Amino acid sequence: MNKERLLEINNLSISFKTDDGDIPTIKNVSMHINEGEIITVVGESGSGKSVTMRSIMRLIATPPAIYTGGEILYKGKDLLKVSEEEIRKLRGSEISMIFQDPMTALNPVFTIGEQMENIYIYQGQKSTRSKLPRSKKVMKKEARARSIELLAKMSLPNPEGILGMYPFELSGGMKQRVIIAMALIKTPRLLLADEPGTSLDVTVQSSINEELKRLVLEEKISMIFITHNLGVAKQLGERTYVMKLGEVVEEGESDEVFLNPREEYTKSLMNALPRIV
Amino acid sequence: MNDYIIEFNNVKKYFQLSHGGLGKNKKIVKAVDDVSFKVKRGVTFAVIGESGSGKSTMAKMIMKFEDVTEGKILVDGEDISAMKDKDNLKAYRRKVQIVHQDPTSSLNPRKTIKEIIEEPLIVHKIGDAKERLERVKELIQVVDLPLNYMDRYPHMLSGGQKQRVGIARAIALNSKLIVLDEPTSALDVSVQSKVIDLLKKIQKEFNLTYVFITHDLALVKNFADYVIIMQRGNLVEEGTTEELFNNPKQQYTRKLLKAIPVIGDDEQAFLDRIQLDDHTISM
Amino acid sequence: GTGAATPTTPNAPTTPAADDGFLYVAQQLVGTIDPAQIKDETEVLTAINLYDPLFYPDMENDSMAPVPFVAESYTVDDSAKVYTMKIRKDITFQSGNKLKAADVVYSMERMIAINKGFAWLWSGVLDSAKATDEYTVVFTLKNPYAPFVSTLTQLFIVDSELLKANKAAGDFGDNGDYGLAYIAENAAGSGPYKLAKWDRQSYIDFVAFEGYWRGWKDNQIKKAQMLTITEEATVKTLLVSGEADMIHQWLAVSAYQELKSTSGVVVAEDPSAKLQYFPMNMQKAPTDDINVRQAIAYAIDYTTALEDILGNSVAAAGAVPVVVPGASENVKPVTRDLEKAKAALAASKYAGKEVKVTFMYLGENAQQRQFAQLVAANLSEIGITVEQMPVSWAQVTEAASKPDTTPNLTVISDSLKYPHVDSHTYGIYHSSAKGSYRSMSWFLDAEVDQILTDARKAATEEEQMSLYKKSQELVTAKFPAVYLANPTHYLAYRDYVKDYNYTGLMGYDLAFYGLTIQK
Amino acid sequence: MENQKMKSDNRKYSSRKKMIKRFFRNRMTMVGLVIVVVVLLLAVFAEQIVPFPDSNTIAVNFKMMNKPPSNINLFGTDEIGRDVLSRTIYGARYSLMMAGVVLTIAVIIGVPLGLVAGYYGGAVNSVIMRITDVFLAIPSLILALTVSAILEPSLINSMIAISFGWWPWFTRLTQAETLKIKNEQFIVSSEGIGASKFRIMFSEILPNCLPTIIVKISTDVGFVILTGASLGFLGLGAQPPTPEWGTMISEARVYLPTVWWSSVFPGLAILLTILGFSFLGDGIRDAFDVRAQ
Amino acid sequence: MKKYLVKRILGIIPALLGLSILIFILTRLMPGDSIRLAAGTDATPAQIEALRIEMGLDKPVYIQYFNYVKGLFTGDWGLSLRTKRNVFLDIRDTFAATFELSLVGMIFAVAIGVPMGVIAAVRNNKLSDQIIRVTSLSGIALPRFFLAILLQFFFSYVLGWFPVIGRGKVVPTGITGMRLLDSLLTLNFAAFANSFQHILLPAMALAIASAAQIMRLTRTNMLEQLNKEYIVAANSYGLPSNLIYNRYMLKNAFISVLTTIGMQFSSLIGSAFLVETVFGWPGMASYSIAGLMYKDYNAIIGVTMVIGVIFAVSNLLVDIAYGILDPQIRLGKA
Ligand SMILES: Nc1ncnc2c1ncn2[C@@H]1O[C@H](COP(=O)(O)OP(=O)(O)OP(=O)(O)O)[C@@H](O)[C@H]1O
Ligand SMILES: Nc1ncnc2c1ncn2[C@@H]1O[C@H](COP(=O)(O)OP(=O)(O)OP(=O)(O)O)[C@@H](O)[C@H]1O
Ligand SMILES: [Mg+2]
Ligand SMILES: [Mg+2]
Ligand code: NI
Repeated sequence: MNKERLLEINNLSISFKTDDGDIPTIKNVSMHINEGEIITVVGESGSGKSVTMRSIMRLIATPPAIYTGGEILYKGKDLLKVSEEEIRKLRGSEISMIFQDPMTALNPVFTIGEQMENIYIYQGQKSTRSKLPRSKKVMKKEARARSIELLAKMSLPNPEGILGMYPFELSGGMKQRVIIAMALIKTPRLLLADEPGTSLDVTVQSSINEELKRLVLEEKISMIFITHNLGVAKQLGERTYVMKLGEVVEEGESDEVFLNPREEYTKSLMNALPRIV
Repeated sequence: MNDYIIEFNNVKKYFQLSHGGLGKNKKIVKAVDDVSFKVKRGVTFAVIGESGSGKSTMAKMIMKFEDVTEGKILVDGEDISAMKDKDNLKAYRRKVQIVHQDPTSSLNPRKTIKEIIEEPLIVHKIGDAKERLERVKELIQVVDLPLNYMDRYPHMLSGGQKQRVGIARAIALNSKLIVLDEPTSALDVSVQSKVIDLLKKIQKEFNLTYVFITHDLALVKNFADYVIIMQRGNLVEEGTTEELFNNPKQQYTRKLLKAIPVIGDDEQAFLDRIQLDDHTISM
Repeated sequence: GTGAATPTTPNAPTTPAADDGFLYVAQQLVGTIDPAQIKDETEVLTAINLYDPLFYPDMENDSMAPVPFVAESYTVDDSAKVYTMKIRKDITFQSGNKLKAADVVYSMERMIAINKGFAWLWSGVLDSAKATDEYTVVFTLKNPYAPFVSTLTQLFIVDSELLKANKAAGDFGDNGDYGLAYIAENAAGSGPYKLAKWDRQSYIDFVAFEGYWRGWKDNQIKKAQMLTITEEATVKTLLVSGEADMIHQWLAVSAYQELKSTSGVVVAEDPSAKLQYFPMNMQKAPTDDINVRQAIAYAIDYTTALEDILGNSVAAAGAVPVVVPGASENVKPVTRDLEKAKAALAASKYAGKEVKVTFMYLGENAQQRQFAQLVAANLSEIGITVEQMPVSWAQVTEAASKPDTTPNLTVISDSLKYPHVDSHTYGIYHSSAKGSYRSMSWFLDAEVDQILTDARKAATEEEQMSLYKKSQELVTAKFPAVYLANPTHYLAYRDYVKDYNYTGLMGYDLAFYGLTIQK
Repeated sequence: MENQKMKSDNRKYSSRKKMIKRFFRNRMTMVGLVIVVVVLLLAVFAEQIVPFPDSNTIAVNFKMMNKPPSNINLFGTDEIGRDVLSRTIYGARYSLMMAGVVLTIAVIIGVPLGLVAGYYGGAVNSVIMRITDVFLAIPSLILALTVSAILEPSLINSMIAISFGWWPWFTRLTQAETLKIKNEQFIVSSEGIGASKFRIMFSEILPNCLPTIIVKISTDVGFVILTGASLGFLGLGAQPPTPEWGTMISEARVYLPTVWWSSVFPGLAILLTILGFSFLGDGIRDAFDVRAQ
Repeated sequence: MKKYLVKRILGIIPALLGLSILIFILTRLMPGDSIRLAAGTDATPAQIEALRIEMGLDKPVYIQYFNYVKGLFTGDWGLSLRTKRNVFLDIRDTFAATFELSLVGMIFAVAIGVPMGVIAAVRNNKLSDQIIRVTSLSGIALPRFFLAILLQFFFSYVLGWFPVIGRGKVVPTGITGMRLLDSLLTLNFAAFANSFQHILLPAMALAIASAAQIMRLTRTNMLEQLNKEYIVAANSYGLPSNLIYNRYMLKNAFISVLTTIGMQFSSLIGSAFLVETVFGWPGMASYSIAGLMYKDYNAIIGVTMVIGVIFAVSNLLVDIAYGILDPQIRLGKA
């Protein structure tokens, strides 16, 4: 395919400072994603999926993390080298992240509306006192409209009502949908979905995944989808990366990877999977 | 001896929310609503259902952590709601054990593995210190853990290993009935399959009965003999595993089946045969 | 204070707390301003400012001997029981009413009826008080009572018309509540100052009563505040910084030594009519043995106590302060003599046994803490162990009520209750006085009782004095106490305050009317 | 997913060795440790260290009263001519003993009550916590004052008096912790094997409350010493010649500001000790809990 | 929320009842003969007995208690042995001064403690964090009365910046008795300035220890917030850091700090006594301390009950504030 290369991770290596010394956690990971593509990353727990994703947005605190090598090119720019200022501008507007646990990823003491509005208004600003592009009043109105639109798209009933609610008033599935809407509020180019909704029910989870996929395709957003569920990976992504102990051990077209795994590790994962036939 | 180790006869469990106050609109949650079933000895009896459907509540009632609101539960032919005093209860708890979902939170972080496995023996005053130590060693071997793990603390073990400790503790008293409340949902697929294998092995060895609570239908297919499906406190469907997968009667059951994420084309094909709107499965 | 205009310390604040009028800092709060209920120094001071007493100490001659004040003159009949007093005709109350004989009678009757404060001075003594004409009062006593005139320094005359007009329902028959409710908040006197404001938990403001019968001179104090501050460091800071003009007498001695060297501050030192002593419980082992008491008395290091702890104080010679007329010159201060002490102890019935005494004192008082340490150290030298009992004043008074709760030794500071030798003889050692902090020796002696009773009745001054002196000699011989000192009385004030005059009678030296400001 | 939770739990209860390592790595903690060790050593070996060993006895030297710091008396002398340095060193003993006794009593009473209240819940909880509330509603100072007034002032009694108002805090703390822990799976699973309530409270719950309790104890050491000082301020603390710091300060404060040494040095001693224990407490907390690193 | 509040308010009653019994018993156990003291130490036995009867102390203790509780509701809190006045009046006269001092102290404590805690957390383990922590600990570590004396000595005497004692001479028209508030209400700015100048030092002496505690707690809670997933999420949305710190984190962190503030307030009033003594502040301090020294039963009980009520009310207010900040409670769950 000749689509434009959106993000390219080359030989990324990350260590963590711990009480037992520095532990290399991400080892020479390389990945890429093109415009409009959906890829999945699978691997057992602790294999480094989340750390890789979070490092794209520079959300890991340094220390304890140390970048020991490699680069993360977004539209040709190395995200590891840009200023704090620039990365903040990118966060939420160009690259967004969906968090895995709907119970903890929402601030418990602000309404959904306030939280969404803040993102819409202040995303990328240096401070709340910085000059806004339009008057705050206008922006508030826009934020509201956009929030309602997104919540509706996520098949949430009564989006207006939800804006006035606090996280604890919503069910897990609703919260997860809200989190997705938050990540999309500024229509990012790249969406990093870190196992969204895995703590939820199977039925809820599968419907969320479907809605997410539909929305991403609709808005022409590229997505890296992390999961440890091979089935989900296969259903969602065109290409798949398999990670183990901080390394990418296999990559390729999803069908190919799952139906004809080349690596021992991938095979063992497949074998461990309970099958219904 | 009774064929059935557990019998649920029209069991109900209601929770009252917002108690106190000034008496108006007391909200009642029907966690388990008029459920009846029987569990044969030596089988793996699966309970399936979405979150909040009452699965754990049933487990708690079997364990006598919760009392029954209405109806009767017979275990080994004995009405367990009649057991009131402490000694009876203690004796009952030698018979029935539970393995919890989250292996980390179900082990006391400040005790060694040996202490954890030994605790039921101490509580029930079984053997002297030496005998108990022997028994602990034996149990550790049964669950395939290295013996030198005895003096470790839970946090030094992996999830799968912790779950094995939980299982060792559950079988320490030679209980015949073990309730498994989502015992593998916290584990990785690869670890999960090992734990399931272990459970199968032990079941054969000691002729145990499992009540297996889960929301993973694929796992049920591989592990359970008999299945009941719960929805909002009601039992909506039951049958042998084969029956259920091949001929799901309820719309809800079919929806659950459809939601299984699968890899193989054969599996996909299997799921594709299930129609959500009518009862037939096209061949 | 008035000192604010010329700050004497370089960094004195420019806006002092009391920027108008004289500021006196007291150590304790005033509980009542009713002259029938007052009992301690700050209350007496308040009364002196608001009221006039029947008699006054002879300030002009630097003596505490009572001289007529509201009374103009008096006579005593031969039975020594009937006192006829002429009342001054030029006194007007602050209400505008004239002060007359009826007011004096009313004041005395009210005092006895309410039976609080200083009522005990007269309640068993007085038979009747009558106004025989507008300006003559006749007091008839039940028995001859030598110190009667002296006690009248504590009889403050209240405005009977005002109180009658403001009486509320009460237990006193026709007199209702005897004006208790009214007088609890208001002044009803003829004194030099009017009550301007009374903040019960903090201060009292006084302003001059223009119609005062003794008149006003320019440099007298026209406006004053008595402010209560308990924290010593704060009190010192107030005076040193010039915010306060005069501070109380209860600081640690070292504080006055320190203040002496502060520029702009004057420290007045006077021999006092106070008795600082340690009564020994004569009814409790081991101080029930005179030898033990003697041993203790000889073991104490008086020099250190007088010079280092009390700072240049006069050694006490028995119970009666040396400055009081009637103090026996035959009674001499005891001096330290360890040999005598050891010998006495050896002669006691406790010889060879472990001797242990309890020593009670006020824990919050620096001086008394020092006494305790000193006594403990001194007595250990002759083999007596001291158990220290630091307590509050409430506990001292409770302990004093019974012989078995009274400790072996207690630190007591006793000031004259009325300017008469009777206060420190009859008042302490007569058996009728038992159960109060004044009699913690539990001294019971029929002979002394008789002599003291006779002294009160004695026909002539001479006979009276010789009896009082004899009682002192008899008492001292029994070693009922360690008589430590007639401690120096200290008072500190700014140097522009003049005419401060200490006479020994509680509160009178502080009367604001007697002070002048000269800058 | 849940594995992530597992990982963080792993860290929460990380191994002893790591905890110790973390503990020793923090500079502030080490400063605290050094201070605490020094104070403890001073307390234990006071007799051997002090220049004037008789300064906590009845020895008096009025000629040397209130002398400023000099070569002989590094910290000057007090109102009775005793060496302030010696007394300050002796003071470590009494002040630490006071803290030790008060906290022991408070823990012995407070912790079991908290465990029972938290674990039993319901009416038992209400009764215990209401009583606790009553004690908490009286400012500890007033309570201690009243009680020590009842008991006659002495070091022992002021300890009892302070303990009287201290245990409720431990009850509250333990109850809150117990409430948290009681719903953990491992408690349920102990119940499942038929363990007695007593066993669950003391063998399962208590060890898990200990870190919190230990941290509280370490920070409370200072507050106890301070409360003791306040009692001393009102004349109800330790009694002469006992050189307890708080009492030393309050006795010496009447000589302020001129004679500053006899109150300032014990004041500094309290300050240092409290800093030491607080740093140590913070260190212990951080060692138990990596998230705050 | 309403139900929650009703429950809280009703919960106060048994606590206060228990408090009154406890303090009643305690005062009766105190040694020392208060009546003798009250009558004047030279009083005769007859005088003492008369006073004992007047005070009702000749009756059995339970009857005394019963009468006391009855009196509480009718405004008759018993006679103070020392002032011979209804304790209610005595406390009423002094309460405002103490309350104002404690309140201002609390405001100072929060105004200093919270921002310091935030700064210390933001600069976790950097030099400024260490400095803040050490200085704040030093604040806790000095006895309050000693701190008060030192502050007074340096700022009033040596530097002469503030008055040594008192509440000031420029008195606003009394409405609440709290001068700062009264002067604002009557727009009397001279009085405000004067009152503020007077209250600053004592309030500081009172506030520092509490500020240090609040600072420590704020710091810990803020650090805890740093690890919350929603804060990481907020960062991932590219939100400005001041929004994250001052709103997202602080609001959550402050909720647990609030509880401490409630508890601190009553201990602050308790400690105010020590500070008042030093600064000659005409509050309840001298009254209460004298009450304790003189075993003035009714005064001690009265003061304790008042503080108990303040304790209860301040905790109630904290609960309300808690509810406002924590939507889960406000909206009637939990
Ligand atoms: N702050 C940290 N300090 C030290 N090690 C860390 C830190 N954060 C992550 N790690 C380590 O990095 C490794 C990779 O973690 P990561 O969260 O990326 O795994 P994951 O693949 O997302 O697993 P899961 O499926 O459980 O989410 C793990 O071994 C983890 O322990
Ligand atoms: N103690 C309780 N008080 C009130 N309601 C309760 C209580 N325990 C359970 N419930 C309610 O009962 C219902 C069934 O809960 P249960 O825990 O049995 O569900 P579950 O099937 O185990 O769900 P999951 O898969 O999430 O574990 C839920 O609605 C739950 O909220
Ligand atoms: Mg992850
Ligand atoms: Mg469950
Ligand atoms: Ni996961």
